[in-house]
Order: sequence, then structure tokens, then C-alpha cells
Amino acid sequence: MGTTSVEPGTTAPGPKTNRIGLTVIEYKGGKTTLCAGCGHNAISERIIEAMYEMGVEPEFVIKPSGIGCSSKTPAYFLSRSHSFNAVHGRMPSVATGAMLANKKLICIGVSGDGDTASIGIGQFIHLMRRNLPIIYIIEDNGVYGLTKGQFSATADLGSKLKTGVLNDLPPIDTCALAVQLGATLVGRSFSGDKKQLSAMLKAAIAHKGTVMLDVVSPCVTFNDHEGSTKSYKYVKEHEEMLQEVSFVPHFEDINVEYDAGTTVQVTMHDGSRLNLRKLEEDFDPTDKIGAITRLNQAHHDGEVLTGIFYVNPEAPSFIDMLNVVDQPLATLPDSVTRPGKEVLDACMEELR
Amino acid sequence: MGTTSVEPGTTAPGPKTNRIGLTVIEYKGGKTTLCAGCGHNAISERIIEAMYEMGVEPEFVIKPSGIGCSSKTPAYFLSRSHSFNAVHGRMPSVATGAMLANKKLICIGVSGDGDTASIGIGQFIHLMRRNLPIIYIIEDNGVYGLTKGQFSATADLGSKLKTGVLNDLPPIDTCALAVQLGATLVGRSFSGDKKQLSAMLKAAIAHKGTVMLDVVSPCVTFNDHEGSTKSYKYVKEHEEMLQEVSFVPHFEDINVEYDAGTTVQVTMHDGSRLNLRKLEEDFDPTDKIGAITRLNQAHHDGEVLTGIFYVNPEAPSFIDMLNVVDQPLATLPDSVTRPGKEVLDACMEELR
Amino acid sequence: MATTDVVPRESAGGMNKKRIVNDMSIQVATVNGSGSQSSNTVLLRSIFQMGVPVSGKNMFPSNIAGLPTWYTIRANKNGYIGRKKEIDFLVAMNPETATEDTMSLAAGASVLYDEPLALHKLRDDLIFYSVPYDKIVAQVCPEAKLRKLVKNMVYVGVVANLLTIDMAEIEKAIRKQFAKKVKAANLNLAAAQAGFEYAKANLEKRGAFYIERMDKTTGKIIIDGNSAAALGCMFAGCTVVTWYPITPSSSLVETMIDYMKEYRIGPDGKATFAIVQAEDELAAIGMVIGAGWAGARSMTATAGPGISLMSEFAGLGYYVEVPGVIWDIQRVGPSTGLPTRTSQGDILSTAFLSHGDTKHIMLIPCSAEECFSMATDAFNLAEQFQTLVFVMSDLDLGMNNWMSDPFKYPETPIKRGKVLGKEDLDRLGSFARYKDVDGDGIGYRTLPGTSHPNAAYFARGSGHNEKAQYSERADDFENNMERLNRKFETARSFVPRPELTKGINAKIGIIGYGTSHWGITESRDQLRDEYQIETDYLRLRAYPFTREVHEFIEQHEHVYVVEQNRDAQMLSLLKLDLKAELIPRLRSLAHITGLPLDARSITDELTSMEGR
Amino acid sequence: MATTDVVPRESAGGMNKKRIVNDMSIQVATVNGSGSQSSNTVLLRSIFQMGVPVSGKNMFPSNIAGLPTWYTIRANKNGYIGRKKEIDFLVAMNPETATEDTMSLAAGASVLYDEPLALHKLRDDLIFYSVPYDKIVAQVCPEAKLRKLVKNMVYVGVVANLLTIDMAEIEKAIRKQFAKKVKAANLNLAAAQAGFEYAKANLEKRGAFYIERMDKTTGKIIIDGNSAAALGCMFAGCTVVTWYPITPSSSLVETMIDYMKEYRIGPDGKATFAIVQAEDELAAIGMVIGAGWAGARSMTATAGPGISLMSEFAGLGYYVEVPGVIWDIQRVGPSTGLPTRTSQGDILSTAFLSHGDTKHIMLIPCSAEECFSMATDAFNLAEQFQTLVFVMSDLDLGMNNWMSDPFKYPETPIKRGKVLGKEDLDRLGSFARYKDVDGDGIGYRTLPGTSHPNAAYFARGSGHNEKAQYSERADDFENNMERLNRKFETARSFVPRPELTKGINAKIGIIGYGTSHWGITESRDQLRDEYQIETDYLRLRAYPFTREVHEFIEQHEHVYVVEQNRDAQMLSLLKLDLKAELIPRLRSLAHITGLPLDARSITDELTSMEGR
Ligand SMILES: Cc1ncc(C[n+]2csc(CCOP(=O)(O)OP(=O)(O)O)c2C)c(N)n1
Ligand SMILES: Cc1ncc(C[n+]2csc(CCOP(=O)(O)OP(=O)(O)O)c2C)c(N)n1
Ligand code: SF4
Ligand code: SF4
Ligand SMILES: [Mg+2]
Ligand SMILES: [Mg+2]
Repeated sequence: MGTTSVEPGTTAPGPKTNRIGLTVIEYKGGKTTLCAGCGHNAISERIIEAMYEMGVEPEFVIKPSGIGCSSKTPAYFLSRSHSFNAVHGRMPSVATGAMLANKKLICIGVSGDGDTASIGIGQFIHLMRRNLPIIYIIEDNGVYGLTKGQFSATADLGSKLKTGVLNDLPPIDTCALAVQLGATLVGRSFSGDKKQLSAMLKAAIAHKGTVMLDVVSPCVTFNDHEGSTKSYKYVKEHEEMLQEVSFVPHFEDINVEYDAGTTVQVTMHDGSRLNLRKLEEDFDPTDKIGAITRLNQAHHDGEVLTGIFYVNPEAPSFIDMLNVVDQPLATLPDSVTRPGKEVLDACMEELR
Repeated sequence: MGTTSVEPGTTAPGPKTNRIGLTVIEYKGGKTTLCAGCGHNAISERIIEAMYEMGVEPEFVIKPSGIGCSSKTPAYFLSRSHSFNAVHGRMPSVATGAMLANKKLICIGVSGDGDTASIGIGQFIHLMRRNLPIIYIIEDNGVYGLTKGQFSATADLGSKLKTGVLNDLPPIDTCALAVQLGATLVGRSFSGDKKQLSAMLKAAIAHKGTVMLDVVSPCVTFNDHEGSTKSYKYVKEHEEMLQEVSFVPHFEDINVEYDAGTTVQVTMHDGSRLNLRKLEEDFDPTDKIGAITRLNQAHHDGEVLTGIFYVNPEAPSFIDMLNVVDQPLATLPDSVTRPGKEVLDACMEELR
Repeated sequence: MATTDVVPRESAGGMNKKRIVNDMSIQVATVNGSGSQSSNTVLLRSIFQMGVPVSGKNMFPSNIAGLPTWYTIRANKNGYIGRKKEIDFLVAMNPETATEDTMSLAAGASVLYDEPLALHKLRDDLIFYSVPYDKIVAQVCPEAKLRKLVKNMVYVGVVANLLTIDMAEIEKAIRKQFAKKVKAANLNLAAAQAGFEYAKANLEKRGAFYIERMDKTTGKIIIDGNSAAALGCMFAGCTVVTWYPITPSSSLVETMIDYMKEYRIGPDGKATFAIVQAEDELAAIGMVIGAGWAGARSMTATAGPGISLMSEFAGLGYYVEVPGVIWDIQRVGPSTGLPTRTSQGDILSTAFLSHGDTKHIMLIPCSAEECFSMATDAFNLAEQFQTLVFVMSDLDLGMNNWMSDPFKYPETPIKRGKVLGKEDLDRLGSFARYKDVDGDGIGYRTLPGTSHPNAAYFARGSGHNEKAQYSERADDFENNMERLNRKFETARSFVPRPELTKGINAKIGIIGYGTSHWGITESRDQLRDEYQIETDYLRLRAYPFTREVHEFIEQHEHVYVVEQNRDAQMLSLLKLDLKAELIPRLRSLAHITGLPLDARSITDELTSMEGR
Repeated sequence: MATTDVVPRESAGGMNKKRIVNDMSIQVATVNGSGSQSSNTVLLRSIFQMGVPVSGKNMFPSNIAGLPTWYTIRANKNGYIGRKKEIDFLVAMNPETATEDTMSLAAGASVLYDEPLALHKLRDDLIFYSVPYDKIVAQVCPEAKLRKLVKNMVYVGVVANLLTIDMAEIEKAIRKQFAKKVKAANLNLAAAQAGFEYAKANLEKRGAFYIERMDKTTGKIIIDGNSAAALGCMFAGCTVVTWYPITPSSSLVETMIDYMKEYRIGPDGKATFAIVQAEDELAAIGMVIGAGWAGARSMTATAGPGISLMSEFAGLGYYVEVPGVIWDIQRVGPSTGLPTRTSQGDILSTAFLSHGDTKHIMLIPCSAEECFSMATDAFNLAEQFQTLVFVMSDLDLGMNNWMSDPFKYPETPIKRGKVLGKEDLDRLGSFARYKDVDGDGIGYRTLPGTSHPNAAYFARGSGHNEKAQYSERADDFENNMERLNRKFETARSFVPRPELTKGINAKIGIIGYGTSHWGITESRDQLRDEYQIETDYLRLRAYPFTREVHEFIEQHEHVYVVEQNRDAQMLSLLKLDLKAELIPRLRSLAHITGLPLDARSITDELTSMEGR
């Protein structure tokens, strides 16, 4: 069970609390066992902030993950939420099952580039198709950190390992795939970019369908050297931002006016607002086809493209399509899940 | 072993033979056990023709497949070639292994939409990335024929089963994925279109990297009714051809002049020529990004888009990249595969 | 015929004029996809309606249309409804197999054939009836394109006449078969009648076989095991179903979809369940585990290849201790094997499915009734023991038609196992997920969404201590594994007990399970009547084995373990579990041909092993 | 320490002044990623160079940096190189575990600690040596950022002084370690020397342990099992390697890549092999099978989770009869379990990997030498028997450093099995792929690319007849399965025979395998010397079991089966194979803690079971 066991935050005089009266400590997790400087740690920090600032009830959050350094991180945030460190590359199916069982849960699934793009690409693709309510985060360092730095399927062509080995296979762009296949909020960020990543995570929490965030997260031990295309240095030098991303939650009624010419404002399902100040004149984050084209262009031009690529706040989610009752299936009473004797009798009669 | 056991075709006076002296019968297979009218049977016929007309040595062809009605078809063509009816959705890995063992083989892998897009999408994606020399054919009917007609992952949104059930998940466009991921000759055809399919298959035989052909192939038993988007009727009504495809093998020195404005002429690795008479003014089959955009557009417009979407005849294949010796690894002599005693001594010395 | 293993023997009903009543097997040889299924069902039902115990077994190819199919109907007054090797009455509709089918008959059997086949030329020790189907069909069915279908209904009429099946029952069966489709019903009825009339007018009955009314089916139902399982799961309170189509399990979920849509929709028109077609079996079991972890009663259904693909997840379920139910409708392996043939070949690999030290609970139904009742057992055990439970059915049980008593409404309440809610935690303050509080090896769990700050725990497939915290400590690991062992031991006294049937002070014991049951019960009577060999019979219904199993073996000089696989898989599990001194008593009767096990094979082999 | 299971006992080397020479275990407790690996290797090598038998075992966490790691060096004049429970000399470098590490020592042991840790306060029954590392490092290493690394080399010098290890050997070892990197070598040497000098000047040796020159390592090498396997596979003529990284198997392939790049490049600069990193284990085994089918000598290496994922393909390999070699470097399961701990936990599930009636050949190396030699055996058997062969190594063998005799150049030629070429077919005309021509159950195969019109056959995982044609016939299926059984029986007399070591007319037998061997041999001496118990010892080297195994059990009153898993997996396989009367003789000594099995545990449990 969670390693912290603090009581629910009590408002004033105590420490600062969020809208549901919890302190930020109550969103923290255990001490990280990852390498000092690992990008993954920064992402965990951002998740803690975002959940705190959005005032999410930790007891209703689940944190499924696969296997890898990245997939260990759910142990380092939200100790008050249930975690499921499953098997390698199969987090999507476990997450799907859990959401089927209890539609009221908020699911943040953490994976790595190996866990997702190598062994897990099959389940990833089918998850994206379903638009399951989930925040799917790839902590993307281009290598298998936990097995000591072999290339994963997101490694760029020509990227170099410490050993000097060059990657000769094209990378899988998980964002392009996610958009192509049906995810409804897709973006890429960088573990080093607090502002952008926080805004994206909050938008993710406000979204009702599949959110897919590919977060470039350097592996300081195996893939942060000269010649790597997933190093802090490389990303800083080659990052190309599509927009300046900011987010206004529904419970804060700030009402800034934005010039539609320079900013795309997206109203999320829960009324929150996602503001995208254009850095590229004619990019439209609601145009699926355009988004894919732009992503492919970025590969062609060797850019590390970040920002929100595609968003569709209203598309029906998988749970909507299944048209299940409002209460969680997990806790339906027997009276509802076991039809009466008359039903059995009717069935028997039919078979006589 | 093969069910026919005819002796190599002897030229004249006997029946018509191809450039290596074989008759078309020597490319045939066993009697089909598929339903009468199944699109898959037509595809088998085209494969027989193409192999015959290209004068391929059947003994050097391998026919791996997965599981499904489609995956059974290798039994119905080229009895003189080795087949491997593997497990469901995993043909790509078996094919890859075989090509590693013997680079001289010509590999035609047959799969279905369920075998590829559902259970097999993971291996499919990684196969495409490698640009392995293989002709990958999806006999695409939108359903699992062999298990009696459930939807597969290529079923279109809103397509209807006989039972009236509607598909509510977006289809996976295997061609868009193939281009996106690195296949170097990608097209879509229709089992009912002899001319186009034959030309594509011949081009495929002439290509040295990964060829991915999605051939819409109606399932007359479970998915050829009103409301299906993979029926003969639907395809005929919604087909949109990108080009008129024709092929001139390297061993035929026909030299027709084509107007570059109206026709794209691609010289294949072996000198053969693939001629694409444009039916769409500004579509360029050598532009990867454009191809993907066009494919996505087609979904948006509800077209069944056919033709050659992308071709790159010179990209290095996976086998090229591995830089293996010219002889097949499978049959290297022991003298080559087992280093001498002095090597072992050297290794031992290092460990003292 | 192409798929049996008969050795010609004198058929009971030879030319000799003794009447044989309500004891025969009828085989209809056709081509699949030719729509003979409904004709065969009509034959089956009409005999059933006459009160005669009956069973129908379909031997179909692993393709969709055009290959040989055999449907065998067995009518037996003693209620033997297992497969019978010998065919007494052949309806030869498939030119491709007609000759081999005819040649493999026992002398004295009857053959009903389509005139042009001229089968009578083949042998002179059989009774032949020839019918000009096309002529007859042409008369009753003006629409040419319907004739192929209707043709099959003609033989129903002919058979009815030759075996004295009441045409009124045929009509009743046809009406039930075509339900609302009145036009089709009338057309088919006409065809059957035409067949009946033709036989009456032109065929002289020479065979000794008769169907006569009796009262052995009153109140009974006819159902296949998969439909029974589907019903069972619905009444077990199943809420999440995930699946990937595979023969012979697909019909379980497809039938369940129909039932759930009808009976599990809430007043608001919303579903009290979720059924998801996954992309493959790895995803299906992953979803089952995710759902079970989050508190649903979740299940999937598959067959051998799917079970193999589930191996890694099966170990996760065992080690993380997540409830879930997996139906394995066994077909013939290894590999793809014979997808449309039956076996009990996944027993051993499923018991130890996954690497490391992993063990699983298995339930083994032998009848439609048990497919229904064990569904509730399986879900209850899965949640009580917080582990995966495998229900080992097979193709013969799952896809064939079985006569059965109507199912009893489950008296066992739904058991959700040790789950701590908010109130419990308010009381306890906190909990340790993997602590053996009660000494039964079973810890307490919480569900995501429980509003208590200490409700959460970290589920992981890696090493963990009692508090579910990551641990690589040797002592934590060993203690946890020992507790898992204790839990499995506890399960012994909670799984369904075996069923014991005693002979008269018998020294020989027989152990069987699943569909082997039907051949065994019949064989035991053969042993008694033909060889005066008394046997006691224990039918296993679950793994791990209960006390009764050991006692049974202790009480018998030798014990034959009958099963439908090559490697004596259940006998192997017994060896691993038994006191070593008892093992010498076990003898294997393990066979696999893909066809349901028949009594005669058991009797022959057992007697020869007994030196008789 | 956090990962052993010691019960404090009086250490051999107490304050009492008796000298204990070349018999001790040194444990270095550090933090992983701190670069202590090279220091430990230097220590190990220097003792080795002095002619003293030695082994080194690394107990590391399943993460990359920052967690506790323990490295144990055992020096033993009798050549006992298995794990020893008791630690005689602790080098405590990790503040996090220093206290627990110290507390769990046996009285009389020595502790070398970093001054600030002040461990001497903890107990008064230990010998403490304190060293101010930072001061010393500061002097020898001006570059601050290198100090963390160099610090570890200081304790090497201190230990050398306290245990009388020759500094000349330390220098030699350091030079070998840093090979071309002369600057680094000098720096590290300086650090070691500084440590040595410090100890000489400030520490009074009080422990009883001494390293003295002897001649027991002359000509020997030091290597880990995975590197030995990599070499073995290279010399076995392996041509296709596919893999997916997983601890503890990754280093096997990574080392192989290095060797192959150096020694398997043809004159034209092209590779005589292909090594492919697959997307997962399903793909890895699929490629192995595709390559084996097409004629390559193909292999992959993995661990438990990978083995489980390979289940479906394993059945295909068995049933289609395709050669391939799979190395399972066993780690602790179930599920993800303890990825960096050792076990013998995949034996049972691998023997029957996949659904249906499937069985696999397993080879079980116990030493680096066997990792090398069994590689050739595995590839030969795979091609001779046209099936998958699993080599069951483990983490202890694969990743730890072992002293070994240099490997013998394989005298066994490369055997490619029954393959028909064009010439054969010209002679024969045609062939039937699955026909048992020679009565050994093994058919003849052809390879794709064989220029003969009748060379092709249809490989399929579905039912087939002798000619590899699709068949659902019961007789075809049964015959084929029986032949596969015959083939497996034939394998009994071709797999590596067990190794028998006899005591003096012993009544007790011990059966062991793999790395349990090292604990067993030492334990047998303890049994003789301390309890006067004579034992005979049979070391299994393969499954299926050869004749010798049955004979051995017949010759002993009772036989202890020693293994490193919970469920007595090898004993289970023996039960399934043995004559029933022999089974009562078997007794299980099965344990799993994740740590290599030590002699004392075996001795203690066996004697108590013997009532001593
Ligand atoms: C079935 C299986 N295969 C292989 C492994 C070994 N393994 C553990 S983590 C990992 C890769 C992790 O890479 P990634 O997902 O990128 O995470 P990172 O460590 O880079 O954050 C692998 C191959 C495993 N645990 N399970
Ligand atoms: C592991 C596994 N799961 C399920 C099956 C059952 N199965 C056989 S074929 C098939 C689907 C085939 O669909 P597709 O690839 O589209 O081929 P089609 O029959 O439509 O030509 C399935 C699910 C199987 N053979 N193996
Ligand atoms: S190895 Fe890389 S990915 Fe893993 S924790 Fe260290 S830095 Fe992070
Ligand atoms: S079921 Fe469909 S796919 Fe299969 S053979 Fe028949 S028509 Fe073709
Ligand atoms: Mg990574
Ligand atoms: Mg299909």
C-alpha cells in the first residue's frame, strides 16, 4: 500500500491546500530509486503538481504501468492512489480492464518508449483506437534504460549509443500513430519544460477520452551523450514548439480575451479552457490530417516538435460507446448482476 | 510436400512455357477449400500468373502465412515452393527469420486483416520498419472469416454485420501505417481487379525491399451483404483509382515513351519499369508525406482508394543493412561457421 | 468414414429380424455450409420429443464451406449419450465420402443414399435404401435456388418413415426450428412429408431399428455446453467479459452477448456488463486481470493457442493475486492442431501455466448442467482466493447438443471474498495487502476508488512484502511464496468435490473427468454385463485434488485414469500429488483421436489390461 | 545484510589466533553504479593470480544506480567456489546498509569501514578496521570528480594489506582491468597503494585470515557463464541470433555480438551471421523458428517472462519440427519476480511449454565449461531431432565470475541432421516429410531453395499426414503424435549423460543439476567430514532422463533431489518418468531465496531429514 499515510488535509491554519482541501504532500509518492537527473523524475514532479492543482481526489486515480525505469515511477507519486505495475508492454489492456470495471476512476498510465513502441506497440495501437478514458504517458528516452541502454523503437535514425553503435531503423512516431488511430488529445513535451508539461497534464486531466503524451525524458546514464538525439542538449537545440500552451481549469473563472488569430482556445469537456498561442501561423490542432502531415514534416526536417498536435474534446469515449450503467460495474449489487429465477425459467422453457 | 510433382517444363512442342521453361501449371497449387466466390481465390490466381509471367523459380520462393482463410491460400498456389502456415498474427517474424537464413529466397507472405491488423499489428509494424525483402499481402475482408465473421480491425466505422451489429471503432489503414513506418512499395488493390492486381504483383516481385499490398477481398459468406463496406458491390461503387498501373519486366525490352506529365515511370531495382498513368493530377508516389495525407483524406471522404501509394526502389533493405555474406547463412560450410582452434586459444588467453 | 477409427464388427441390427428399439446411432454425412444443420437438429429434436434419450455430435472441418461433415445422432433408451463408434444407420449425402463412409460400416448397418451414388454396388452385407432426392425436391420446391437446402429436409422424412419417428413430432420440431419464419417452415415441412411419403410408397423397411415413444426426456432441455456456460456466467453475476474469437470457444461469448443483451439491461436501458472483443488473447487476459483488480467479476473464453499466449499474464494473476475466470474450451493440440476436434490436452500445461513456481485452480465440468453451475463456483473461488480460475471444458461438451435436466437456480450466493471497504479501513486505520491475517493464506484487498487515504496499495508482479512494497529481500520473498502455497492448500477444501459412483464391492477404480464421463459410465455397464467386472468410479471436478481423491485411490487395488490426451496429463498431476506408495496403483487409459471418447474403446482396453 | 538469510554463528576466524589460510569469504557492500565493479574484479583476480581458487558473486538490485549491492568473493583452497553463507570479512562502503550488514555478521568476523560510519560502536564481538577514505583519496586524486570511483580502489589496497595479498598481483590485475587506459590504471594503482600504505602504517591486523600463494589456478581462466555460452554458440556454428533484452540473459547476446564481430567476419568483410534485436520475445522465437526452418542454426536467449511469451511458438516448433536453441537464463519468478536473483524455477513449465501434448528437450549446464560445450550439443540436438532445445542456465551461472579450466576446442563435428539435398531427391524422386523412415521417429526435411521440383513441403501447425498435407483424420493425427513420442524416446540416448560421483559404498543418493552442483559437492564433504555420511551424487545434465538416472535411483535407499525452486520441479519430472515403485525413494530438498544455494543449507537439512 502507499508509503505515505497522512490524514486528509485540513484547511487553515495548516499548510496550503487545494480545492478539495489536500496539501501537495498528499499527492507525493515514495522516494525515487531512479538515477539522479533522470528525466522521469521531473515528470513525476509535474504529475504531482497537476493532480494537486486540479484538485483530483487521489483515491479515484489509478496508475497502471508496464515494466521499465519509467514504469517504476508510479511508486514515486500519488501514494494514495492504487497502482498496478503489470507486465512489459501490456499496460493498455490492464488499464482498459480497470476502466471497464469502474468508469468513475481517473486513469494515468505510465509507460516507456520500449514498453510502448517495441513490445507494446500492438496494445498501444488498439488502445488508441478505442479512445478509452486514460492519460497515456510515454517517458521517452529512446533506449531501454532498465536493461542498460539498448535502442528502442523510438530511437532516431543515426542516433548513437555510448558504444558507438548507430541506429539504422526509422523511429516510430507514437504521436503520429496516436492521432492516426483515434486518440483525441495528443501532444509531445519535454521533461525539462515545466510550464508546457504542466499545462498539458492539466488539460489531460480535464479530457474525457484518450490522451497520449509523448514526453521526451533523457536517460542520463545511457542516452544523454553527444550523438544521442534524446539528450538534454539535443532536445534543447532542436526543439520546435508549435504553440505556447496554457490551461485554465473550469473552477477558476479567469476570463482573459484571446485574439482568435493568434490563439486557439479549446473548451474541454468539463468546461476548462486549453489556450494554444500559435507559434506557427497555419497549424490547426483540430485538423487530424494536418497534424499527421506536420509531424511527418518534422521528422523530415529533423525537428523535435512539441505542443498539442490534435485535440477533440467531445468525441465519445469507449465507455460512452459501451453504454454501461452509471454506477461502477465493480460494485453493482447482486440483485442487479444476478437475474431472478423467472429469467432462468424462461430460458429453460425456450430450450425444451 | 507439394501436391503436384510434374517434371520441369520442357520447351516446345509442349505447352506454352515462360522464360525459365516452366508451364503455368507448374505454378499452381492444391485445390482450394475456400468458399466459392471468396475473393482470396482470385488473389491466388493472380499470384500464380505473376510468378509465371515473371519467370520466378518456384523452388526459391517461400510462402509464410498466419492463420485464417486467407492464410490457408498458400496451399492453393505454387506447390513447388516451401510454405509455412505459422501461428496467428506472427507470420512477420517467421518470414524475417527465414530471410535471415537465406537471403536468396523470394518471400511472399500472406495474411488476413485479422491476422495482420488485430492480433498481428505489432509484428506488422516492426516488419515494415525493417524494410525486409518480402511481398506482404493482406487479403482484406474486414472480418475474421475462419471464425465466422466477427469484425476485424480494418472494418470501417459503421460497417454492418449480417446480424445487424455496427462497427463503432475506426479502421486501421494498413497502407498508411506501412508508408509511415518505412515500407518501400505500398499499394492497395481489389481481388476483383485482374489488371491492376497483376501489375502490382509483378512490380512487387521486382522490388527489393518491403512490399505491402492491401488487397480488398470480399468474404462472400460473412461480409458481402448490403451495409458492408468490404462487399464487391461497395468496393465497385466507392473505388477511387489513383493511377492506371502497368508493368514492364526488365527481360522484355518494350520501350514505349510516356509523357512525364501524365505518367510517372519508376525504374525498379532490377531494371523493370513500373508505369503509373496519373488519374489524379498532383499525386506523387515518391512523396511519403503526401501519400499518407492522401490516404487519410480518402478515409475522410469515404473512398476506397486504390493504386500505388508510395514507392522507393533503391532504399537499402534489412538484409543489406546486416551486411551478411553472399551465400545463404543456412548453407555455409562448417569451415566458415566454426572458427579455428587458434581463435579459441586466443580467447582463452585473454581470460587468464 | 474419413474421421472415425472403426474396425468393422457385426452391427447389432443385422438382417436377422429381431427388433431393436430406441438404441441406435444415425450418421448424416454431408458437406459443411450446405445447411444440413437444421435438418439434423429436427431429427434430433423429434426423437427427443418422443421421450427417447438422445445426443447429437457434429464432426465438422476447420473451414467454412465445402468440406465433409458428419453429424451423429445417438438414441439410447438407457440414456447412454456418449459417442458410439459403430454406425447403425448412415445417411450418405456427400458424394466425396460416400464410398469410404459405406465401406467402414459394420455388416448389417443401413445406408440411405442419393440414387445417383449407387452405393448398393459396394457391399452386399448392408441394407441399402436409395432415394431420388432431386426428383422429389423438384416437386415440392419450385424455387431452384432453395432446393439445395430443402433437399436435406427430404432425408429427414425418409428417416422418420424408416425408423418410425412420428411425423407429428417432425412437424413440431420444424416449427420450433424455423420459429417466426413460417414460409420456410412450411416449405421444409412439405419436403419432409414428401420424403416420408416416398419412403412409405417405395422403400421396404428391412433394418431392425425402431424409435418408439418412451418417457425418459420429460421436462428435459437440449443445449450445448457453451450456451450453458454463457447462462451460468450471466447468473454468476459476471460484469466484464473480454474475448478474442477462437474455435471452439467463440460461441460461448457470442451466446452470452445475446443473453446479456436480453436480461442484463438496467431499467435506464443501460448495460450492467461490458463485453469487449479484444485484439488478441494477451489483451483479453490483461483486461480480465485489470478488471478483476478493480473489482469486477471478469472472464474470458479461449482455447489452447489462447491459453499459451496467456502464460505470462497467468503468472501475474497468480503472483499479484487478482481474481479472474478463464474458460478453456479444449481442442486438439499441439499448436493449431485440429481446431474442430475435441481433447483434454491442456490439463498439465494449464495447471502450471507460466514460468517460475506458479499453480492454478482448475474446474472441470462434464455436462451442460455443470457448465452452468461451475460458472458460479469459478467466479466465487476466483474472488475468494484472489486468483485466476480456469474452467476446463472441451469441444465435445461446448459445441455439441446435450440432453440435460433444466438448470437449478443457483442457491449459492455470490461470494466476493475478502474486500475491505471505507468503513473497514476507518475501523482498522490501515491494512497490509499480503498479510496472512486469517491463517488461510488469503490476504485482504481493497478496490481502487475506495475513499480512504490508506486504501491504496501497489500491485506489482515483482517481489513484494506483506505491505505490497517492493522488496528483494530473501525472507520477504520466501514468506510470500510459502503463503501462496498455503492459499493453494486451502483451496483443496473449497473446490467442487469429486463425484463417486460405487459398484458392488469393486476392487477396480476408475478415475475420469470432463466428457470422458459419458464413455466411462457406459463402459462400466459393459464391464459389468459383458465381463462381470465391477468398478467404482470417481469423477474429478477440480484441481487441486480434494481429500476424497486420495482416499479413493487408497481403497482400490488399481485405478484406471481415463483421459483424452496422449501424455496422461491428469494422471501426471495425480502422481505429483499422491503419497508415493499409492502411485503404483495408477494405470493410464489415455488416448486422443480428436473424436469424443466412446465406451467400447475403454472397455476393450481396460479388459485387456485386466488380462481378460 | 539485506539479502542474506544468515543466522549468526561463530565464524571460523575468531579472535583466537589460529591462522586460517586461503579459506574465507569477503563481502563488499556498496551502492550500484558507484563503479565498485572494477575494484572487486581486481581483488578477485589478484587472489586468483596467487593460485588460490576463488569465485565472485554479485548481488545487485533491479535498478540502475543508487541501491545497495553486495559483491562476495570466496577464496577456498579446496576449490569450493559455491556461495558461502557466512561472511568472514566485510568491506562496508554503503552507509544505508552498513548497520544491518554489520549486525548480521557472525561473531569474530572482520569489518572494514569508512571512518565516519563509526561501525565499531555496534558490536564488540567483531574485528573492526576503520579507514578515512576521503582523506586518502584527496591525496592521490587531485581531480575531484574522479574521487568517487578511485575511492573504491583504496579499499582494495587496504584489504590486500590485511589479507596479505601481494601488491604486485594487485598491480597486474589493475593493469589488466584498465588495459589500454594507462592513465586510469596509474591513478587506480596509486589509490590501491595509498590504501595499502595506510593500512600498513595504521591498522593492526587482528583477523585470522590470510591469502598465501598456492598453485591451484595455473592455466585456469575466469569467465561468466553467459560469455562462455556466447563463445560456445560461436564455435557451434550458430548463424542467426535473435533476442530481446532481459536480465539476466542480455549479456549472453551482447558478448556474442562482440565475439562474432571479431571472429566471424568473412574475408570480404561481410558477416557469416545475423544478429537481430527483435521487438519482443514472440518475435524473437518466431525468427528463430523461421530461420531454423530455412536451415540456419538459430538461437535466442531470454529469461522466465520471455519463456512464457514463447509458449505458443514453442508448441509450433515441437509440432512442425523445427530446430532452434533457446537459452533460458533463469531468474526468480513467478511473473517479474526478482529479476536480479537466481533460480531453477522454469524447469517444469519449460518441459511442457505450450498447450496440447508438448514436450521439450532441455540441457542443463552447471559450469562455464558446460555453457561452452553444451552450446554445440544444443545446436546438434536441435538439428538432429528437428526440434527446439532449451538450455537451462541461471543468473548465478550466467552473470557471475567463475574460475574454469580453459575450454576444449569442440571435437564433436557440427551435425546438421537429416536434410535432403537436390542430389538426394534426384535419387529418391520424392520424399515424405514426416515419415519415420529410420524407425527413430525422425523424418527427413528439405530446405527452401533446394532446386528440385519435389523438394517443397507444407510446414503447418495444424494436423498433417506423413506427406505434410493437411489432415483431420484421426489415424493421421494419432500416428503422427505417436511418432513424435518415439522421437522423444530416441532423444534419451542422445542427450548429455548425467555425471556420477560415488562415495564409499553409500546408501544415500543425491540428485542435483545446474549451479546447485557447487553447493552439493561441498556439502557432500561436510556430510562425510562432520557427520560421516557417505553419499553418491548424480548430476543431471539433460531432460529427457537417460537410463543412468533410473539406475541410480534403483541403487539407493533414498535419493535427495536438490534444487532451487519452491515446487520441487525436477523431482516432479522424475516422478512422471520413474517406475512407480522407485518414487517412494525420492526426497525433496527444494528451496528458493534468490541467492545461490550454499553447502551448509543442504547439509543442515539433509542431516535433519536423516534424523541426525
Ligand atoms: C517480457 C519481458 N521482456 C523483457 C523484459 C526486460 N525489460 C525490462 S524493462 C525493459 C525495457 C524498458 O525500456 P523502456 O520502456 O523504454 O523504459 P525505460 O527503462 O527506458 O524508462 C525490458 C526489455 C521484461 N521485463 N519482460
Ligand atoms: C492465437 C489464436 N487466436 C485465435 C485463433 C482463431 N482464429 C483463426 S483465424 C482467425 C481470424 C482470421 O481472420 P483473418 O486474418 O481476417 O482471415 P480471414 O479468415 O478473414 O481470411 C482467428 C481469430 C487462432 N487460430 N489462434
Ligand atoms: S537508467 Fe536511465 S532511464 Fe533508468 S533511471 Fe537511470 S537515467 Fe533514468
Ligand atoms: S468464410 Fe469468407 S473468407 Fe473464409 S473462405 Fe469463405 S468467403 Fe472466404
Ligand atoms: Mg526508454
Ligand atoms: Mg479477414
